[in-house]
Amino acid sequence: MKKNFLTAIKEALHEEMEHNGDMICIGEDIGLLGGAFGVTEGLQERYGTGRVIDAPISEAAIVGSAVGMSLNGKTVMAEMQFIDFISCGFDQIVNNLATYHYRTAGDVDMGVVIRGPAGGYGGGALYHSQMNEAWFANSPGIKIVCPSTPSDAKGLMKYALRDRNPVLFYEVKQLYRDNAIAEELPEGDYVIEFGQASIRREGSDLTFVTYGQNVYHCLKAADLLAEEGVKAEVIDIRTLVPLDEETILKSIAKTNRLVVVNEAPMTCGFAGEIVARIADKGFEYLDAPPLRVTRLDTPVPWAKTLELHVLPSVEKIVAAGKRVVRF
Amino acid sequence: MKKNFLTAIKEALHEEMEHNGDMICIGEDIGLLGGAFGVTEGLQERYGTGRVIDAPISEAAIVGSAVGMSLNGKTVMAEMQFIDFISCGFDQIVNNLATYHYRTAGDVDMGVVIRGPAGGYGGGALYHSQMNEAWFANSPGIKIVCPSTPSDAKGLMKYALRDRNPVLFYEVKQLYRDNAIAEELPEGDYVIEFGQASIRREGSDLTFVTYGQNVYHCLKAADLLAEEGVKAEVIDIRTLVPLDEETILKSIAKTNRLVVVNEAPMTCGFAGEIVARIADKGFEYLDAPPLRVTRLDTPVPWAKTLELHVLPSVEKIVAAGKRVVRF
Amino acid sequence: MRYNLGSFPNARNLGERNLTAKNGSATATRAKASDEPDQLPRDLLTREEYLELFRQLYLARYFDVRLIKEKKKGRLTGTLYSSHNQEAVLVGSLFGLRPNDWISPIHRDMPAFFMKDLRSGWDNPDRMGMTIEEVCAQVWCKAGSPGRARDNWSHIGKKAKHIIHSTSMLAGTIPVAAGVAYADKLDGGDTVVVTYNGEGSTAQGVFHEAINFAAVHKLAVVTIIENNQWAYGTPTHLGYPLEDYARRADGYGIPGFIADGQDVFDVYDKVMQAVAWGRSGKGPSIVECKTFRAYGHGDHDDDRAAKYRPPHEVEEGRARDPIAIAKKVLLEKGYISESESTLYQAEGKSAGQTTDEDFPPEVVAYLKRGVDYALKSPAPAAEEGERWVFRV
Amino acid sequence: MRYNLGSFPNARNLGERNLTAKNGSATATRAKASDEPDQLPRDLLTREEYLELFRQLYLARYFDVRLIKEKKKGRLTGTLYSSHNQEAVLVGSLFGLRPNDWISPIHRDMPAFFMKDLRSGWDNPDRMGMTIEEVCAQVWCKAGSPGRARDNWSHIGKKAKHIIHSTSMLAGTIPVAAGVAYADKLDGGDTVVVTYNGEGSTAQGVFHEAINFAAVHKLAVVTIIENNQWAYGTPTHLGYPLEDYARRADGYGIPGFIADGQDVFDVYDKVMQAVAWGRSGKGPSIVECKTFRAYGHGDHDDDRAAKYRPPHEVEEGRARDPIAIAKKVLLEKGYISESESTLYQAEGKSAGQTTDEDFPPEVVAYLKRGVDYALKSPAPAAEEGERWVFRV
Ligand SMILES: Cc1ncc(C[n+]2csc(CCOP(=O)(O)OP(=O)(O)O)c2C)c(N)n1
Ligand SMILES: Cc1ncc(C[n+]2csc(CCOP(=O)(O)OP(=O)(O)O)c2C)c(N)n1
Ligand SMILES: [Mg+2]
Ligand SMILES: [Mg+2]
Repeated sequence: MKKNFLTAIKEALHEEMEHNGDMICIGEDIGLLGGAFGVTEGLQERYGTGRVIDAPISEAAIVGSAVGMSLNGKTVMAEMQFIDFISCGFDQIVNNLATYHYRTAGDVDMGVVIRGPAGGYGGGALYHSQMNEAWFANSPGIKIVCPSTPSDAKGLMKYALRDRNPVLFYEVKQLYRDNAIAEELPEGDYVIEFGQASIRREGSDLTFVTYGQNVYHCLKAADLLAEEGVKAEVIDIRTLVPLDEETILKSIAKTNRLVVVNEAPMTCGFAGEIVARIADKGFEYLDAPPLRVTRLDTPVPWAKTLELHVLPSVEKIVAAGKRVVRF
Repeated sequence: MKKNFLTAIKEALHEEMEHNGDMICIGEDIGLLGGAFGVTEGLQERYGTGRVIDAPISEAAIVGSAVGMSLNGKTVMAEMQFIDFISCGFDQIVNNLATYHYRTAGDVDMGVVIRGPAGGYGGGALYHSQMNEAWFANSPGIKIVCPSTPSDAKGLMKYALRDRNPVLFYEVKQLYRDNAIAEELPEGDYVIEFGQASIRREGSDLTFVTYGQNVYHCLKAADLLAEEGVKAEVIDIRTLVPLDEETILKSIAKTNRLVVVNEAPMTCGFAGEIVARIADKGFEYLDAPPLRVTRLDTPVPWAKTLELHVLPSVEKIVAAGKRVVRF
Repeated sequence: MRYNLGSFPNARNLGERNLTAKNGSATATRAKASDEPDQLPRDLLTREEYLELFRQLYLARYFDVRLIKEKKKGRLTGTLYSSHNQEAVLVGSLFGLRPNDWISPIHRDMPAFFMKDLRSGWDNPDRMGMTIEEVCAQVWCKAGSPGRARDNWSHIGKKAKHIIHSTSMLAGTIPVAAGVAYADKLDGGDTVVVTYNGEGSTAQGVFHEAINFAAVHKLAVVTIIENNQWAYGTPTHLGYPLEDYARRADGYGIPGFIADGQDVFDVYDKVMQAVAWGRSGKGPSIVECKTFRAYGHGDHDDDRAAKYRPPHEVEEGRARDPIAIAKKVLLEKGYISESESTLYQAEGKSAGQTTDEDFPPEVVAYLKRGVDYALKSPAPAAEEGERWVFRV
Repeated sequence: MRYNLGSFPNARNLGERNLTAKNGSATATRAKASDEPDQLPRDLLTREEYLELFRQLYLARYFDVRLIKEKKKGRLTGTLYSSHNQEAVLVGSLFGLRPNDWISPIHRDMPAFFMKDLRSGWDNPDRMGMTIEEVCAQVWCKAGSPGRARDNWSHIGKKAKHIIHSTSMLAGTIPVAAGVAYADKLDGGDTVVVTYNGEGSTAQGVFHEAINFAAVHKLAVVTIIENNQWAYGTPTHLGYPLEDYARRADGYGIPGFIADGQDVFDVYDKVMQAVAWGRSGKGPSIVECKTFRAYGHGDHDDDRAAKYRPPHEVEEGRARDPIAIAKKVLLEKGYISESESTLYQAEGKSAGQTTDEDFPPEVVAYLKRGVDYALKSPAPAAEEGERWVFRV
């Protein structure tokens, strides 16, 4: 049976709660309600109020107490109701959770996964549309994941919950119930190790590197470019930290052209990071400037006209693709 | 009379407090004590406890109330005792202060300058050594400044306090009392507009782009390279947002080689941003991979051996310079 | 490993919660008796003012009812956080404010934006509140909104009208309110800043930082806690260990008033006491208004809420309709006659059950003006998306 | 514009502050009388235990004195936050804990790291505290530190010994403590977590979030507020509007105890009550210990502190030396003789005035072991700087 993105994550949580008696879930409205989007539905009924905590509206205490629970032997899934609200628990993440292993010279490890719905294109405006992964990519000690398919979501979530490192898990909420991407999930204990990009489409003329919902924009752009005879490769990096540089470099060695697409603001976003790494390590491969298609350096505005203007679109991606092949 | 970096900033604050009766200063220990480093010495004595507030240890309330004061007609200088603690006021900065003008379609503007001592090389360890500017560069709506000389510090601070936009002002605390860089300050009402890089040394073989205390490491590296006949240009960008791309591009057009140096963690840091922009807009000029010399992707550790290992050093900068000229 | 689940607070075991304020049971620190007025603030109101308060309840209800209907028809985008059944909190707290006092409404307080200073005349162009046109343009996501539809729903405001804009981050506006009050105090002013917050939001760190700061500096900030018993899907006892959220005040040595949030006159009394306390320079205070959320958290949550909330609690909570309670008072006072009291019967009805006949015609007409304006207002031009990042 | 500066709290106008806990004046919520023990916890201590408490005061003092001297000689790097004059808070609070209880000391609590569970034997290898060697290696910034000198001074801990590591961000460890307590409760344990905090740090948002969470879940977290009258250069009344910081507890309906922080026995009593409260499942509590910071905020601040603090206050604050106060009790109880009481006279002396003769020889020897180890320990190898970012 085909399952959607949300169900895939829900299954991962249920399986890990079952498999790991020391796992705790904490977040706002995740228990009685089952989460704003229903990702945690059924967990509290099954595992009780002790292991599935309806927290007060206190992001800093949610993260901070997750740190303490982990210190005392637990694995913790902490939900941000929207990933945007992570700003309210920011210090606990970057300065406490992320550094705990480092500053204790390995004495303490942190089995904490912070996950939440993310991303724009849904009319969510400034505070329900963010992709703020770059803040954390610039804060050493946190792994960052952003899958684009149900099976990736499940496999990566299960890996995250077993990795004794802090993991930030960006769930594209526009994909949660997108039937177009629903799929059969692999049988059994399906786990995907971090650091492995996925080539979503092969091509020889240019490489789109992307993640999250922009994967679909890139695939669409590749379709359109193909109509004009341009063969674009599409790489879904799946995990940002660690990043699978090898797969990207291999692709660039073949296509000699790079366009990175993501929906965070451009300045200091992860698209720029990929460009900078390839400009260094793949300089000789590049036959055209490595480009970025990202959100403009603006917040995400509400009205559809405005939102679409500032976010990457298939048109903008096609244009960037054309620019690099014609260079 | 030569004045040091700290005095320059102190003078800017005094002059603006004098000139602008609607200016308020708020921060921890800035009044009675005069600030942890003495930057605000004398302000409370002169302007009273109403305009110079010894705040409770509440970074979020400091920033949030500064937003309110600005909304109600004031200009506010808010001090973070160390810029590291900005993480505790993070949400108020990125989601409230930075976006206020945008979301009100220009109805409200924010005359708020957040400033504080920053940077490593001082044995300050994880929480007294940060350069966390990239978090804010990825958060649209905040200008970011990081001067390296006393006169730049004064001129830029005065501009910041008159710009009705949120400004984050990184003060390199290792430079505060560095006599080697003390200088005569320009007479009169000295103001430097944002967005103008300063060419600190001319050269034709490669370009170092940097800011803050790494300016001095780059100058030193340029000295050493000169001994081997390599002429390095050193550009101090002074303001990150807005960035003077023109000056950098002009330089690269001449030198065809770029090394960006800063002390933030590499991934998603501002060094990568500069590389990405030049790789796009200056692609044709580049004869070698654009390189970054940054902090490793680690926190800043305490012991000197460790700290120097992870931060950029003159040696690492020289090595990068050689790599690009020999490419 | 032994699991010991029984001793954790259980959302499913709500027990009996007291949805109404118990008279005289306010355990929170109160303004000293000597500071209490000889007569209740409402005693100074004229019959006309009583009637105006009453009329404003209808206006707030009608606005909400209309929005619910529009949303159901798919004509609005975004989430509607209904203020149904909580109107007395807004009307009672706004009514006694001076025109240039400041307010900061949040997601569940949409009517507050145009009801501020409504006393200065519904159509008075100099009124210190937003117009119904502006608010409707915002709800309809149009360029005619003061924020030009850049942020959604309740995230508007107007500097010139002393209405503070909020972000989504709950309680994040209280420090802003404190800063506004601080600047005003520094300038020798005596305006009061009223902030609105749900009870769940009081758990945020910035709530504490802001109230603490305001208490140290004796700033005229009145924090209204709209205790509607639920924070989304979380009942009150999982957000705070005490029943009365007003007791948050005790930790700062500031007054914590408790009002019956269904009784517009009681809200008026308690808020006016808090406002007087602030205006006289004595500092901040908290007013907890006990109320009840009629529907889901947002309109998307209506169906789920019907499952997670005990039906008897919802029934009991909705039963105390603020319009009915005010009507009874007016009748008792002889301010309206029996026959007048049956003219408009919005009370006790769900949004879908009401018709325009259940509301005074001037209320219906007022809103029509706003909706007409909104419908005519264009969508913002795409290019505006990149404007106003910085002031230039 | 009128400036109205007079009405702002003025740091320069300290007025008279009461540096000692007033008996019976605790306005904060207290554990119910019925929950109070019939006898004070100290009444259950033997003479030997009294003497051990006393000896530990010397140990804490000597550690601090030695560090001050080393720092003055330029032998240490980083900032020293002296615990001089505040030793009774540490010793009194740690003494009654069970070995596997957890603690989280902060910047001014260096001695706590090796004084935890000292009762199990200063040289007991199984003791649930850090060794003096480990702590000294940390102070000397050596690889022998448990954190291998990766973070500075008080930012250490040891998971196996139930000592939580703090970041610099004040109050940031309280939620961690709550999480530790939560996990323990879930596993059916009955350990207590004691967190240390300065009074200034209680203004942080995360303080509120953590205590609120702990109160909702009745977690066994005891938050000690070391009220030493100053938060760096800021006096208490600019951080909180009330004199007794224990009243922060009132906002959560949890007990707020007030102890005379200069009297090790009073600290012991109050903390033991709080600990019993927590261990029995009744939830978190706060214990404010009134004390006084002897020197500057850090050693870099000594000179400036002499200017911003009123000399009479400093004199008065230092006069109540915890060693002297404990000595008097021991004399009164007849646990030491007059002549024994004059053997070691560290009390009332500044660090520079003391010599090793002012301390019991076993205390001097104990520290010597630590220092010797530290001096021999190497600096960490440069390459370690890039290790342990992630667990591999
Ligand atoms: C910092 C933050 N965390 C989480 C949310 C998501 N959220 C929006 S409303 C809400 C519940 C608010 O409950 P309450 O404060 O009681 O107000 P009510 O909706 O009941 O009026 C939550 C959790 C948010 N907006 N901000
Ligand atoms: C979040 C945060 N803000 C600011 C600081 C800087 N700082 C370090 S100690 C201190 C004063 C602390 O005062 P208090 O809590 O009373 O503790 P004490 O030093 O008096 O023991 C300050 C402001 C910090 N460490 N963390
Ligand atoms: Mg609520
Ligand atoms: Mg203190």
